[in-house]
Amino acid sequence: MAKDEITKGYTWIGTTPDRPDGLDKVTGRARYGADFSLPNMLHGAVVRSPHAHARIVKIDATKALALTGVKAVVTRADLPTGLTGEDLYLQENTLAGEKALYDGHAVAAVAATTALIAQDAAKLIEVEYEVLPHVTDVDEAMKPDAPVILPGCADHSVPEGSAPNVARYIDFGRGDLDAGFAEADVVRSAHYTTEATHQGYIEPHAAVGQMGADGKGEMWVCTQGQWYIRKMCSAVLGTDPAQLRVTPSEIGGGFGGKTTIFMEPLPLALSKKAGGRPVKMVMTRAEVLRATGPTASASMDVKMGMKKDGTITAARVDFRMQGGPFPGASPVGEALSCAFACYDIPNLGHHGWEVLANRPKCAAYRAPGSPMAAYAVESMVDELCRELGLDPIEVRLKNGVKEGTRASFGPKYKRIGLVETLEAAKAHPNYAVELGPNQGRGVASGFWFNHGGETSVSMAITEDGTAQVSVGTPDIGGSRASIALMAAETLGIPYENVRVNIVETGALGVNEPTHGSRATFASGKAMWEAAQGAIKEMCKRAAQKWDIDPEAVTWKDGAAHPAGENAGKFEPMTIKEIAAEMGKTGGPISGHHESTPSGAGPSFGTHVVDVEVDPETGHTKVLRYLVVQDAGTAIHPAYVEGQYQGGAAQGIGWALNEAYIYGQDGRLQNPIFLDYRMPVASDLPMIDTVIVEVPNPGHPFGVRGVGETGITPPLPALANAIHAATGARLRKLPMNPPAVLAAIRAKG
Amino acid sequence: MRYHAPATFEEAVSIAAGASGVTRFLAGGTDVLVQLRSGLVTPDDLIDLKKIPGTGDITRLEDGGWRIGVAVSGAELGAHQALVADWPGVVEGMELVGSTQVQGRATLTGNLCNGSPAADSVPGLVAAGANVTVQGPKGTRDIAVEAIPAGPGKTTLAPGEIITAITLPPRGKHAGDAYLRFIPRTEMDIAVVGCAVSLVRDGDRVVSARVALGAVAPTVLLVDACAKAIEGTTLDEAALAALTRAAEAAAKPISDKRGTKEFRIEVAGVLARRAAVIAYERAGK
Amino acid sequence: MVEVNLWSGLRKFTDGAEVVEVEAKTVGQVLDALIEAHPGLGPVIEAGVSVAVDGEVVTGGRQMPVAPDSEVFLMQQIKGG
Amino acid sequence: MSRIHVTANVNGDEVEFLADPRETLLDCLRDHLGLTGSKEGCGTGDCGACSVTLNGRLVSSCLVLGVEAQGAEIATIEGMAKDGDLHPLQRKFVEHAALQCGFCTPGFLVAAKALLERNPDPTETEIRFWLAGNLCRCTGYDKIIRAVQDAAAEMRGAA
Repeated sequence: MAKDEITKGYTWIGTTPDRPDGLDKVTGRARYGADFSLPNMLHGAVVRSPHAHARIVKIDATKALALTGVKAVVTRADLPTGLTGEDLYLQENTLAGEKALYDGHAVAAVAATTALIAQDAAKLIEVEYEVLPHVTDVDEAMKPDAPVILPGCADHSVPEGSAPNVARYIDFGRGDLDAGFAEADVVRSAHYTTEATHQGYIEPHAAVGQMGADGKGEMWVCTQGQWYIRKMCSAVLGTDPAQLRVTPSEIGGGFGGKTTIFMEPLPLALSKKAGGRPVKMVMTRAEVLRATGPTASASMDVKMGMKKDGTITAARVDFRMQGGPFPGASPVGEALSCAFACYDIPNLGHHGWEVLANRPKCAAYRAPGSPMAAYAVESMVDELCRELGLDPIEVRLKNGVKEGTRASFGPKYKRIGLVETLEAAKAHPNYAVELGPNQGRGVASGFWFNHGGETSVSMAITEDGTAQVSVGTPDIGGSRASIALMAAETLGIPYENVRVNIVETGALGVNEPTHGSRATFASGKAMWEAAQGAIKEMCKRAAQKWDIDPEAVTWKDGAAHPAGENAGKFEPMTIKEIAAEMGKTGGPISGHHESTPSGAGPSFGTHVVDVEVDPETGHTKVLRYLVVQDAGTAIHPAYVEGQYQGGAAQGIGWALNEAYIYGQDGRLQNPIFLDYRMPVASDLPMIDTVIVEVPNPGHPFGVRGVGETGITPPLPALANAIHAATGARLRKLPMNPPAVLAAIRAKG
Repeated sequence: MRYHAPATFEEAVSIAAGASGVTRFLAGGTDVLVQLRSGLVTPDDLIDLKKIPGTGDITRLEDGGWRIGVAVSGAELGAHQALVADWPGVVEGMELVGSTQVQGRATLTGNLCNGSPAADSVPGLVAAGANVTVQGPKGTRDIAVEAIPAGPGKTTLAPGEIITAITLPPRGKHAGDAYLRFIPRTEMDIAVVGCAVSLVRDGDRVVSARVALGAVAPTVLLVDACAKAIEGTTLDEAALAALTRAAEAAAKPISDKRGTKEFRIEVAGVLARRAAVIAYERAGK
Repeated sequence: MVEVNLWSGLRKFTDGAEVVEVEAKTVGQVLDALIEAHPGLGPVIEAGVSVAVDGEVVTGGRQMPVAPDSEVFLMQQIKGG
Repeated sequence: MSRIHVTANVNGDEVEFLADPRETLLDCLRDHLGLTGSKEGCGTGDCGACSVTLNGRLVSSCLVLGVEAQGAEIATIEGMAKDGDLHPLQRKFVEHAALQCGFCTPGFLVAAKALLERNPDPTETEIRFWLAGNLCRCTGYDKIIRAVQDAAAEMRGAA
């Protein structure tokens, strides 16, 4: 569907005004996590384990405490005991207990009058370790004789006799695999691996926390979700969440990595111990890379059967993923559910193992699990297409899911836009560019569920007839603008007359973080509901003035109108007029909405990439890149494109160069941007985008989340393109120059 | 940490000679500050050389050579047109160090004294036959650049010794140099392999050459066999093939997070060939 | 009665059945009835599952209505980035 | 711990502060002068979020010691808009949606300004390589490059 068909009739939706926080962010005024300070503030530093796995024999802080300016030291002994489940794992991850479980695991924290003194003091805290055997590789960790990380970690799902680091086993499927494979003309299976990558947000974690002996506390923190911070910090510290007020700063990127806690309880614990003085804690980049949420590393097997005409008859995946030393962090369930989400395949098998390893606790990273799954499955689809001489887009069209198709993970899809993205990719000029020597083209599709989540929004009409919207989802990529556009559209007032505030935990009911591509969907949907409440009240005020039935008043173009001839003949009463009198007509006017909305329609995307590979060095240059993705309705198309482009860039980084590199000693060897190689400006071309709009029936304006799907297709698309350019199939990420050159040499 | 900003090299040497703890010299600071911030090296005495007169100068010598002060940044080097015309390979090596921001600070001498086998500016200096002037408690000496690195993070400088300037020889006619490095990205990486070639032509024939390889051994290598492979040739296919083999044979790298041994050996050959072609073309202009 | 589709790994708790019938009018009642009929599902459901009703994932929505002809699926819990 | 008294000119204002010799210029700008527009993303000169100009030269302020700033002229993001008028780059970044989270934005703006002062008509490749030391994880750089191109065109037109 063409975009103008859908947005027809909208005044604001689909336009690209300046974002409300733009001025603050181009002048340096916007306050991020580390920009906040308080009077009498202390500075914190963390002591971290240099060992991948070690028993903590003794922690001696005597020398640190003797240093002038040191006010408090916190170890695990200062935290409450008796926690269970995820709360316990969060606490374990905040400060190690009996064992340090990965290189960089926090062991103690100190607060002092300056950051330099705190750092000096951290070096004076003496920790005695008994080093234990460690394991960082996912396949090694699954061996029966691997070092045991967390005895008894297996949950109900793990079959008897499994290796001790297997924490969870998942299987689901449908149909008859054997029969399906027998039907195929070609059946192939292959093994694929991906390395852990980091979200790589440029802003390190930072917080200022203050907590008194009475357990009342405040925190200013960069986070995707202030209520999650409140809940998790309170659980770890054994305090009452209602007594902790958390204010989110501007956030310098998150991509899922700031939906949970890492060091955040420590400023609060230190503050409490230091007589309630506020404590600021800012992570270094090395701390971010060593001790905050990367994504899982994966070892994956795919088997797929295809007929000569391209019909996929059966497929099976076996995914093993490590998510660090605690159960529940690996996205293996998501990966399995995403694996065949783009395909209508009658016979399917999914098997997954979550494995513990001596690595940092994984956090969500943009479409968690989906990129790895896509790398394996979309590579395999490409391998079969090449073997059978079939066009990769045609094969995807032939097998692609559409409305009513039963998804690989169970339910039937409602209206979705995969086919539309494939058609748009096929029609795009990039797909027709003729390629030169050593160049190749790759295609892949991707999927993400999208998410609704707990949401609470309020809208207040201001005395001057403007509106303020309070939302609980931090603005990580322009959501103030998208919510303001929807509010302007809903109320019928100018975009500039809407002020969207991201508020602290005391100002609204619980909100889940900005995650799952939900801010524009869920906060937008809740805003719309809240606005209906405000509109209803404004209609009531007009009815009151006109002395007619409120039901006889309608709202359009920012004013109350009599509903029809029968309602009476009155001049429309504008929001400005109603607002000016509201104190005298019944009091302030507002609307609010709380819910856990369903209907977050999934977003599908298809990417096309052209590369040129230097046959002598294995260096891959991305020549051109196309992202086609379904946005449902693009509220602010420029920021929708931004999500597509940013997701693609992260996926390109994951595909080509980014990786966690562990040494034999279990230490992370590249906790620095120099060697954790994210794409730089000169690595990338312009990233072309096509916004497909297949409106989501679950949202008043048809919005689908757009944040996550874009990171998924680049991994296989690059692998497919490199194969096209070189004839070498890379089944292991990253596909860096040594790997590509070795693959070229290996094929002879 | 004590910070010193001496006004003369004599003063700097005497501070360094009198220091008992860890001493570091500060020019561009792009390595020293990273080590300081990461807690890797916290000097007891940090001696800033930038206040010493002349350290920021690029001077044409009477014999046609160049003297480059120890505080001259990469950006200043790149902006010096006459120097770039003489020694494009030396300058391009320096200009590959870090970002534009790092270029605003980083220096040739600092890159050399950091002792990294992968230092981008060092192969160019070695191929150029550059010398450094070293001043210490026992006086002043001039030595070849390739004599400075002693292994990863180490130099042959004695305690209290400072490099006070780098001298490039006269370029002469029909000569050219080039530096190429291989990195996984297009910018911001440490060289996985680096290669500099400097040569002089007589017509189509290479009369003399110096070839230096970086990141394939504990120190930057000056490889005579590579020079021999192209000297006396017209840099035809046979010469380039011989050069490739000589570079591969000379490379004795390790496998690490930046590249495998096999990859480095192969790419050393590729870069030697490509750099030689560029240097040859430059020499013909 | 509502038919609930389980993932195959849960069959061991339901005597091998991948589709089970429960009496329920809401998602919450579906989950409670499942646990009552098949206590082995308790820890799984308490650890967190997603429920899809007629193609809609209703995580957290225990109050969501379920009709006798609704298509109900229990799914792995999904987190987002 | 002996701190050193430093005087410098920041964005046209004479300033003074006491710096521990271990503190970077970035620390001093942020913690002693309250200029928190320059950000620390890495502390190793790899991300460019702390970009400032030091005596007219673009540098990473995390790789400069505060004590080295004695007598220097420093320009930061806070000085980029003059008398309330945004620099064309600042306007174009907002117009082109060239920022998502905005954390890297001050560094990009300071670096791009230094580029356009030196080269008013850079090619796309020149812009990409000049800005290669500024990491952005949100945008994929596309809109940043376009904003710089557009600002350059506008500035050339105005000149």
